[in-house]
Amino acid sequence: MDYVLDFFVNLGRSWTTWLGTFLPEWGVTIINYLVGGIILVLMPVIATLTLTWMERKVIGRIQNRLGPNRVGPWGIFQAIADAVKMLIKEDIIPDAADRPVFNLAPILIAGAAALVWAVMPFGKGVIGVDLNVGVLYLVAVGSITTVSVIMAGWGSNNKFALIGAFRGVAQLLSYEVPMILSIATVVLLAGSMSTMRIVEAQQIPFIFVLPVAFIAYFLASAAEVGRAPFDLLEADSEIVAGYFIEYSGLKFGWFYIAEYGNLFAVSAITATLFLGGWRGPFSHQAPVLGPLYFIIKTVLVVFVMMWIRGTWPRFRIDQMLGFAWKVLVPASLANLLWVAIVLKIALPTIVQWALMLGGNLLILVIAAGMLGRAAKRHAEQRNLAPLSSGAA
Amino acid sequence: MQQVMFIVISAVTLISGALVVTTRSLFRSALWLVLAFFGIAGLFVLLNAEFLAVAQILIYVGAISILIIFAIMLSRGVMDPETRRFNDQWGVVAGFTAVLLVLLVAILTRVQWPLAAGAVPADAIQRLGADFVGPYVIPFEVASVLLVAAMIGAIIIAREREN
Amino acid sequence: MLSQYAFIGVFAIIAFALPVIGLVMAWLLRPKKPNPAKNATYECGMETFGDTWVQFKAQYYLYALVFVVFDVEAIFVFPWAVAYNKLGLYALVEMVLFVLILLGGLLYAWQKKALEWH
Amino acid sequence: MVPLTWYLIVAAALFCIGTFGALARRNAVGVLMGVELMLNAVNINLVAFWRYINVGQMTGQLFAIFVITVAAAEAAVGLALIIAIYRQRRTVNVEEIDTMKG
Repeated sequence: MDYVLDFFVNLGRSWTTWLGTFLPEWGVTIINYLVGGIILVLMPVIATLTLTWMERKVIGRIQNRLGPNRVGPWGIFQAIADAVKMLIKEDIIPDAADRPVFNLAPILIAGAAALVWAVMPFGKGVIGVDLNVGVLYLVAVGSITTVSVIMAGWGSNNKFALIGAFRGVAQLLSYEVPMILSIATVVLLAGSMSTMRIVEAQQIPFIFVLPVAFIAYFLASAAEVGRAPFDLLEADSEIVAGYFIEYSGLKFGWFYIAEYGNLFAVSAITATLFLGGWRGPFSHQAPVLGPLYFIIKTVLVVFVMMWIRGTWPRFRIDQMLGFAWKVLVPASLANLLWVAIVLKIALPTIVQWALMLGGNLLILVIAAGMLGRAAKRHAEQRNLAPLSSGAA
Repeated sequence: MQQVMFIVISAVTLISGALVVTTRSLFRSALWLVLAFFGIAGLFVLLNAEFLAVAQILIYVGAISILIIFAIMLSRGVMDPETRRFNDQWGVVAGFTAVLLVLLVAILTRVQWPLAAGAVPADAIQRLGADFVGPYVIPFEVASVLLVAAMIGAIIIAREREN
Repeated sequence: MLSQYAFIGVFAIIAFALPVIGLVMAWLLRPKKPNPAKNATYECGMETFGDTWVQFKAQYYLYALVFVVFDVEAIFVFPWAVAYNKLGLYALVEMVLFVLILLGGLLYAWQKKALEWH
Repeated sequence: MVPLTWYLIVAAALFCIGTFGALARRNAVGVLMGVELMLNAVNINLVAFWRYINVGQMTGQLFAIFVITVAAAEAAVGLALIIAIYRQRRTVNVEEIDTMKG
């Protein structure tokens, strides 16, 4: 019974013991690294195979359609059919391309999407490696993505691709700042950068204490992975398909996999930082439930992102960058300072949390009010009818 | 094992460093620069300075190399593959740096360093944070002023004049 | 600690090897029939004219500039946040000062319309 | 464990490579990349000395962080200058940017 309660950790222990019966210690280490690594590396691929199907179904329902339903029951094999197609599709490299750079970009972006999973806490003791600098590692890996976006744009030697890459990088950079600041707020409250300890510090999920940080992180991560309403990178009507326009076949496929892998990863990070990660009812008595809670929370976040995509129109690039710098960054900074102030007031933890929540709500109201004023001013300048009067 | 890792990582760093200064295409040499930054982050890890390794990737790869690539693209026209990479005195400079390297190595291998073995403190990152606001508070605040000053200056310089 | 990073190293090798393996597989499986029209630069069906390396607006550089400042700020904020529980009130005051200076810089950039998209 | 001297030699080599780039490159951005390499070599030295000589105190790492900060500021201003010069003169060749020459 005890074995089942902490199944994953015990399984790992039994596996290591079993390997130890016929392998030297270093051999066990190497095998464990390889097995763990391969499982984690496959996460983006798994995410792509499942999430593309889920996304089509969800968006289909929102738009009053059925979504894929031909390949397999409810179309669940659609993603596999797409994968096969990408694998056997002809690969076109434009003559003008800077070949090594062109070919390297998809490899780097897919590798970076996989690297994130090394520090993801699936459950108590179920983690690739619990780094001291865990969350900062996540941000640092993200910078590989930025470089590969530029490489793709440059390597293609195509105007659209280069413009797309520039826009993409401007977007990635602008939204990385509120992302870093809201992560810093969580680190401040948890007192550690290790992803595992951040989860353990969440006696109540941080979303109830730091809603501003949560919203800032959620929106920033939606922009980082290029989800609607921030999907300007591939605004088909404006710049055709963004920086990966010249890619075809599996090279395009790796961009696609990186995109969905990153979507899944940022949702998992959101679940870890703000929704309590693997914590849930009885998760301490039965740690085997941890990964289950973690996956449920992650898929929930993914679902909300899809919901937003299905219902919101796209931002313009100026609106989008302005939103990051003029709303999210000041709000996150104010939030960081407020949490720091409250933590230095000697009060019971509960009262501190309540104060933080109160301050967060105040920041939220102020930010919303300023946004509303800006929108009104904009509407007056352009002589647009205010939304409330109902132009339609 | 550590020695092997050290040799591999420093070979990567030095080779990509050499390619940075010799590659004709500036964009590619910026990419080699990124690889060199990763190698240096690897050296930091070998030195047990994990926070610095992550900071290295975050700042150099994530920010400075992006700035460099943007500047390369903004000052285009220099991409002409026919242009020379080096200026006229590159031969002299090469000789000078070679002599410098030999001198440095000769000195470095002769000095008796006052080595003090010790374990890396487990709370190294906390100590860093404490030192920032403790004994090093002046450089800490000056860093903030420096960053803002650099930002303001660079904005003024780089802005396009509105006619 | 080093063993943790040994795992990261092994993991990084696997992570970058997987796309390579995939591409090699695709290379074995896919057809290869290039022709000049296919290999031309894609531009909505028209012939490409001019150089790709058209000059870009300095605006992009300004965003990167403000980003660099806040990115560097992060490496100061994170150790401070980790150590914060053990520090006295001075830690708060000093960080408030640090952030306010940066905020001043952001406001300046805002005022100078460095954050506007022209 | 790797001897301290190895790190110092690698740092010295990187510093010399950077110096060569800074002095011999014609393109101003290339010069700047050389300077970045030199600053990184300095950082390797700082951290190596921290690890081998004064591991109890964080001074070496702290200074490395300040060096990174200064490098970021230097890159930001330097590249802004290069962009501005390019806009005025249509060149970033350091041999041609010599208006101050008497």
